Amino acid sequence: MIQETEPEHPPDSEELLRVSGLRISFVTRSGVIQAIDDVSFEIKPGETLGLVGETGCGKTQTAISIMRLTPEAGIIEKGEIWFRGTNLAKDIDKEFRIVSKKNRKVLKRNKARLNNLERELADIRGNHISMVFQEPMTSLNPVRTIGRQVSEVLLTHDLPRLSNRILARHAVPPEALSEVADSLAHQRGSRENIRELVGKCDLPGLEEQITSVIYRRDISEGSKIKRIKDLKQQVNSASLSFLRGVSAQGKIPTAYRFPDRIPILRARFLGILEKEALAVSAELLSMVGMPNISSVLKGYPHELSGGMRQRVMIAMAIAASPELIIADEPTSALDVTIQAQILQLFRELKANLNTSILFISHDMGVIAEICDRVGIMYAGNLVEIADIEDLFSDPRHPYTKGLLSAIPPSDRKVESLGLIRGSVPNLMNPPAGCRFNTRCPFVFQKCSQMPPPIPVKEGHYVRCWLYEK
Amino acid sequence: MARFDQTKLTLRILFENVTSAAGLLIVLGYIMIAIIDAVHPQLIGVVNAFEEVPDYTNPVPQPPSLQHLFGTTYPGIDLYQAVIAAIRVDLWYSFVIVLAGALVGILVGVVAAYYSGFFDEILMRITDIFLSIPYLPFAIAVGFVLGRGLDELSLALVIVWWPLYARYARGQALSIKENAYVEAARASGVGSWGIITKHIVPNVLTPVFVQISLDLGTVVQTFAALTFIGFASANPLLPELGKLISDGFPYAISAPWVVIFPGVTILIFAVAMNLLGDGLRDALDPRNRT
Amino acid sequence: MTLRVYIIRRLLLVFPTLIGLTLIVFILTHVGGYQRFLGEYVNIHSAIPVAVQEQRLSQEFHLNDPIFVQYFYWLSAFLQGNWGYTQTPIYSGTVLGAIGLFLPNTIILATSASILTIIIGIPVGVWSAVKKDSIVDHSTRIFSFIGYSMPVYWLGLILIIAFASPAVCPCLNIFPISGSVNIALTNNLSWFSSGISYPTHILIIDSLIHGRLDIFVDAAMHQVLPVVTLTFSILASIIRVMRSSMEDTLNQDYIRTARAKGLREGAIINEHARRNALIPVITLTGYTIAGLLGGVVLIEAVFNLPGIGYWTTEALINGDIGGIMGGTVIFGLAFIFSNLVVDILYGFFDPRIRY
Amino acid sequence: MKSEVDPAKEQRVLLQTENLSKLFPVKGDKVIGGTKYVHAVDEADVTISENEVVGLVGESGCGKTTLGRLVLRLMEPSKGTAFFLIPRSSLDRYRSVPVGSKEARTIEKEYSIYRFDRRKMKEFRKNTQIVFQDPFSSLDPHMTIRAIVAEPMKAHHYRPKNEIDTKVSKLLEECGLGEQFLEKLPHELSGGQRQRVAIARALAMSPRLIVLDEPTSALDVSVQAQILNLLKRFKSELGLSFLFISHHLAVVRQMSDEIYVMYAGQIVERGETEAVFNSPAHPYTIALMSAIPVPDPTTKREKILLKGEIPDLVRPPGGCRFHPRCPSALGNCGWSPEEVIASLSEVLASSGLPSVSEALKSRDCRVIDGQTFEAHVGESLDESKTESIRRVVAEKRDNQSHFALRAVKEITSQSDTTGATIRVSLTMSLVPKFTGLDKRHFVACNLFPPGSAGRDGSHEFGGVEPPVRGEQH
Repeated sequence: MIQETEPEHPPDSEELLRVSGLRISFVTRSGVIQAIDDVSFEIKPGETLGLVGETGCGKTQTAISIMRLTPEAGIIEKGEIWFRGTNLAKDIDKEFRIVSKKNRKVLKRNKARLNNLERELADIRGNHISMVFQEPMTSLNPVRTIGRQVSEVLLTHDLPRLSNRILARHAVPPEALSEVADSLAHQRGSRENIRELVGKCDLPGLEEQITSVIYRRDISEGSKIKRIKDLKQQVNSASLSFLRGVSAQGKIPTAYRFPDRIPILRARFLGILEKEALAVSAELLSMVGMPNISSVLKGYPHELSGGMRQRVMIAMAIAASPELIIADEPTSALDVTIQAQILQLFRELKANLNTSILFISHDMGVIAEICDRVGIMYAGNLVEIADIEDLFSDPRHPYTKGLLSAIPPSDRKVESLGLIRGSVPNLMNPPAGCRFNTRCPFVFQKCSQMPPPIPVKEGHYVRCWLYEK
Repeated sequence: MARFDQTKLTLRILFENVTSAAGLLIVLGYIMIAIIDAVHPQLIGVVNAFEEVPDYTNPVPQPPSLQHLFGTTYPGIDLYQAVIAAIRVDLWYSFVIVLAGALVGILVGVVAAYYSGFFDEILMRITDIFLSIPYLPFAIAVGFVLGRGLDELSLALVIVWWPLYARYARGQALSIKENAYVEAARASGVGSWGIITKHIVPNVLTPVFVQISLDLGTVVQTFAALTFIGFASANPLLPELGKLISDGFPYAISAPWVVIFPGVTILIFAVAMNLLGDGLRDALDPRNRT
Repeated sequence: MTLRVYIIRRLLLVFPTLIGLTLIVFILTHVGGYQRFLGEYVNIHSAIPVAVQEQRLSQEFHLNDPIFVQYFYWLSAFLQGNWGYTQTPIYSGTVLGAIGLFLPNTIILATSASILTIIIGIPVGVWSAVKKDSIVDHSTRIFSFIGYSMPVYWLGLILIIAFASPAVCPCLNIFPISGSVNIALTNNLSWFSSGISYPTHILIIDSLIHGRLDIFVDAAMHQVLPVVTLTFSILASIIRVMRSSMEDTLNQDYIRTARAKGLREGAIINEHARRNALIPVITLTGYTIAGLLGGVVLIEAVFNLPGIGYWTTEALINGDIGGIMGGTVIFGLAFIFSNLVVDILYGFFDPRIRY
Repeated sequence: MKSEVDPAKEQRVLLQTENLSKLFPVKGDKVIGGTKYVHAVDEADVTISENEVVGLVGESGCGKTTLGRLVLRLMEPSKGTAFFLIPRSSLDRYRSVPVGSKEARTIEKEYSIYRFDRRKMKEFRKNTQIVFQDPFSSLDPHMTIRAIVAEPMKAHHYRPKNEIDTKVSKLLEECGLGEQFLEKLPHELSGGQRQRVAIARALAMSPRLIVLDEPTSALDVSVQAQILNLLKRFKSELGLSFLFISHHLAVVRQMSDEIYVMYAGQIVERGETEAVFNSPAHPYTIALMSAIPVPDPTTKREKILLKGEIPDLVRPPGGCRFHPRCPSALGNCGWSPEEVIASLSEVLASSGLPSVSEALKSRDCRVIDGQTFEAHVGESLDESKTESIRRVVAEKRDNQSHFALRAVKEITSQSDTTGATIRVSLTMSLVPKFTGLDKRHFVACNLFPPGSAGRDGSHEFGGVEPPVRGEQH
């Protein structure tokens, strides 16, 4: 965690994301809610950071502000969001300003400023940072097929990849394929040795496709081999040049923009890519453990259970293989056994894709199972952040302690649960200084000022005067 | 006192929005005029608020002048007085129509929603049938059978209108019925009647009220429209906006004012009513109350 | 539930409604009482004494039987196409004959107006929702408010004044303001008499059939003002609904998801929002159609076009029960079937309905 | 004979449900009729004694909420009944006589909450109450807190009237809400405060039984702790009984003396809380417990991941409803021929017998009865081929995704002119019945057939039948 007065500079390389001094307020009819104040943290590549806190502590707002999806009423007043050397909050004017209920104009200006950033964001969203939302029931478009919803991510961000796949299949000699298929039919092993095995028969650009077929969970061994044999695809010359163009330019060549509007021609150009995108979507869905995929692709969200919809959301999130996935309470709406399945899925993804994950949850148990580091949020402040074992073994902040003691243990029966007296303050006029001082058992007069993040251990910071050296 | 705060909040939101505030004021103005018409029309220069005063000496419409603010219409009726007097008639009938329709509708709708099942089915089919005829032709037919006076006409409109409210109230009641507090009331021994009166109706009233305010404009229009196509011929001298327009119809081209003024009067009221209705809807929408 | 089942269910729902419609009309025709009903059929000028006629009629219509039996006979007669008789200045004869003559014009008017409404209303609504609180949005809202509150027949009159009154400006006298064609052109035409053209009764088509371009143009010109008026009267409500539902849709979670996927704003609006936003519009079309049909009555009266509405109004003024009932039935049928179509469309639009 | 005991003195069961079942009709996908039924609750027997907290756990859609509604007669059951304050003797009598017999009906008339007349119903309503999960829809937005809490008293004509107000403020005080809340409207309160109001309302007529339907699921951990402690206090101070419905096992463990585990509308395990938690017997219970995320990163205990999802209760699986997901299903757990066909054809496809697998998939594979099906294969099947099929089945049957094969009893084939007919017969499936593992712990699972030894080996309780109907005979 970084000091409050952070000079503007891109973060050092081993950080993927750095949020510093974030401050967000919501302008409502009855007043200005200071939802988030001075929140700072960073995420390293491959790391999973958890944000825990109770309703209204601002964890979700923090998360979606990283993608600049903050709802209209919300205003980022201050702070920087560095992602791979770009500041996603560069539109925020630096001088410190508190919006008041009066100047509703701020909202409009806020929106206008964001629009200038739109293009940059569109490239980041879903591509480098993707998101899994809490409500699987409402987060999918009810009138679009699952197939289209998943594949549109690829069609927006990954055109070259799609066309390269087709080109590779076009180039490969069929006998080579059957050769591989046979050799695979007999021996089997980890991803690595399958890769090298495929690599030996040098099929450029096909390794990934073949391995993905091998790792399909939804089809039987026999048909897998068959599929590999059938990978060969002939593409007619017209489409070929189109595909080459796409791979070269990374987008639909301008020359083809018009023909894509004509249905018959479309089938030959963009149509191929759309088909391919569907194929990739199928692979993605099998990665997230979706059964009978072919029918799901044609189906609509309301035909799926909550767990399955969440799998679809995850498939969309990993489609463009982003560096960071933001998961906002992805399991809170699910049953325990389904939650276990989804958490398992997240672990697998961590292992296979080694993307960073920002995992939001109110459930300490879930956090403990999946995170490497965890930050505790209270009333818009990040009060403590530490490595997972560290935080659970020796929590420092009074709120963290209270929170942990309030969790009903599942392994034994206790007489009464630990309590935090009082209730969360109204963030329209939060208590001065440490926002926990209204409920804190150890409160003393110094608590009327906001404590800085105080290091108590390597990578363990607490915002509490009790630990001031 | 909490409730009082609620009303205050409602009004505040209503007045934050200029247009709806304007709507409210205009509507109040119309109501004012109607009342004055009823008690002391001379105040606003109306000789007789209950009957038009024809002047057969020169029946041809005269253009607006100082002594005839809006000019005159056939047969030599002072348009200003006629229009002002007509406001009373139209407002009165429209309010009666809407309120009567809403009353019947709420009653039937809520009861049907609460005792769902067979009764509900029947009601839905009936309203289906009523709603399956466009209200204007239907009103024509009913009104024609009942007779072509204004009272018969408004009765016809009530018959045409109540199913809309029944539908609406039913929908609202059904969603309210789903709330846990209704079940909690049952669990604590509150009888059906108690639940309907204490829990469902109060919660239905608000949205229906909004609906009413949105409908009033339409009702005024429809009412005037029907008189325009020849209802209200029972009493040829009754001041009524639609009738005024139809009286002026033959002179429209040579003397535009004879149709413009009555029409504008309707238009303004309808616009104001819609603005007000929209404002109310926003003001009572929980999403805007936080 | 599959789409097919949904459609069949919906079709089945039509029958009770039809029964209801006929029942209402039957009651209306008979509530006036025995005499009034007979009055519709008795021919005073005939040689046969009235009493005899009445007696025959009461046998023919089983007026001495209990009311539900009468309904049964009435219904069977109705289904056999015996809808009674109408006597108005513009037409006297069987109700069905009148409908055959007047319906086509009304259909032309109504359909062209609704097509116009759709192609204007939906884009405008979407646009003003997307550009919320912009000048565009505000002006659209003002327009829709006024349009929504304007008495349609009055608007017609205003247009007439604007395009005909010398007081305004003679330069505007481009569109004819009354009737369906300039009489001068149609004098002693074999296929045109008393405002009705043959064989299709739709002048615009007949004129082409008989190769009279001048009449075609003239008739088309006559259609302009009525169509504009009618369109205006329903356009407002469509825009209103479209705008608000588009606004709601844009606040849905799945739109946020689409943003999070990095879709361009255009794709979000056209591919994700619009279709969802259309669903409530479709459900509300029923009321719009009602307004449309109501508007037809008034507009035909104002522009005296020989259509169903005009005829019904005439019937009302001349106290002709047959005409009024015929009109009501036709409007009822039109309404029922247009709503049927709408609901089936709905089934196609919203996959959830099939479950 | 118990019947000699004077019923007034002898101890009574507060609430006892007997084979309580609820079917919800859902519109079928036919044009007319074709109504189907959701088996929401199926033959549930629940016993609640005075001053006891009974926990009811299960995942969403397992019917726990419906059961909660049923025992308060907020809906009528499709089958079975529930007794309120019934003397033991009458209960035993009722169980010993056949259903629908005259005597049974007289007992029902006296004690069954679904037969209560107006007066008795009012009394019952006085004695029972409910607290809902959603603190936002459970309070009428148009009523002040005072009115809300007073409502039950008004409904029961609480006398003396003038004391109602003082009682209201006392109740709120009890629930930790001060005077200043009396005139507030619900939306001015936080979720926790609302739930306190709901509890105060429930306590208003000092009932004997309160159904708590996920009372804390919508609340934050710290608030949940406050509410739970509050409820515990009331239980001990006022001697209340709770039916505590929750999906949150840890919470249930803290609250309840006895728990019932529900799956897909059926109770699969019941018993004294500690017993069940310390040694869960039913595979579902075990999986459910292993699935709870533990707030302790150091303990990385392996989880039992259930495959698939909760079944569609319109067509619930036969036999044990859990068998398709069960990690230790047996052959007799109720595998349907369809299930067996599906996984048989799959395993055969990937092990060199595609023709047979195709035949199984094809339409002319016909199910003869619940236990046999046969398919016609294009090519002839000699004994060795059939043997190899048997071998495949034998080796795949322990792969969890092909447990269905465990139901295969024998595979025969006879060749004919056009090819051969393969005939598979399945083991008789067995609907699990409740078995006693010890005095206060019962499980309905074929791993513990009736009469088998208790798990602790002590035959003392071996096969003890629980003291409830359904499982007798």
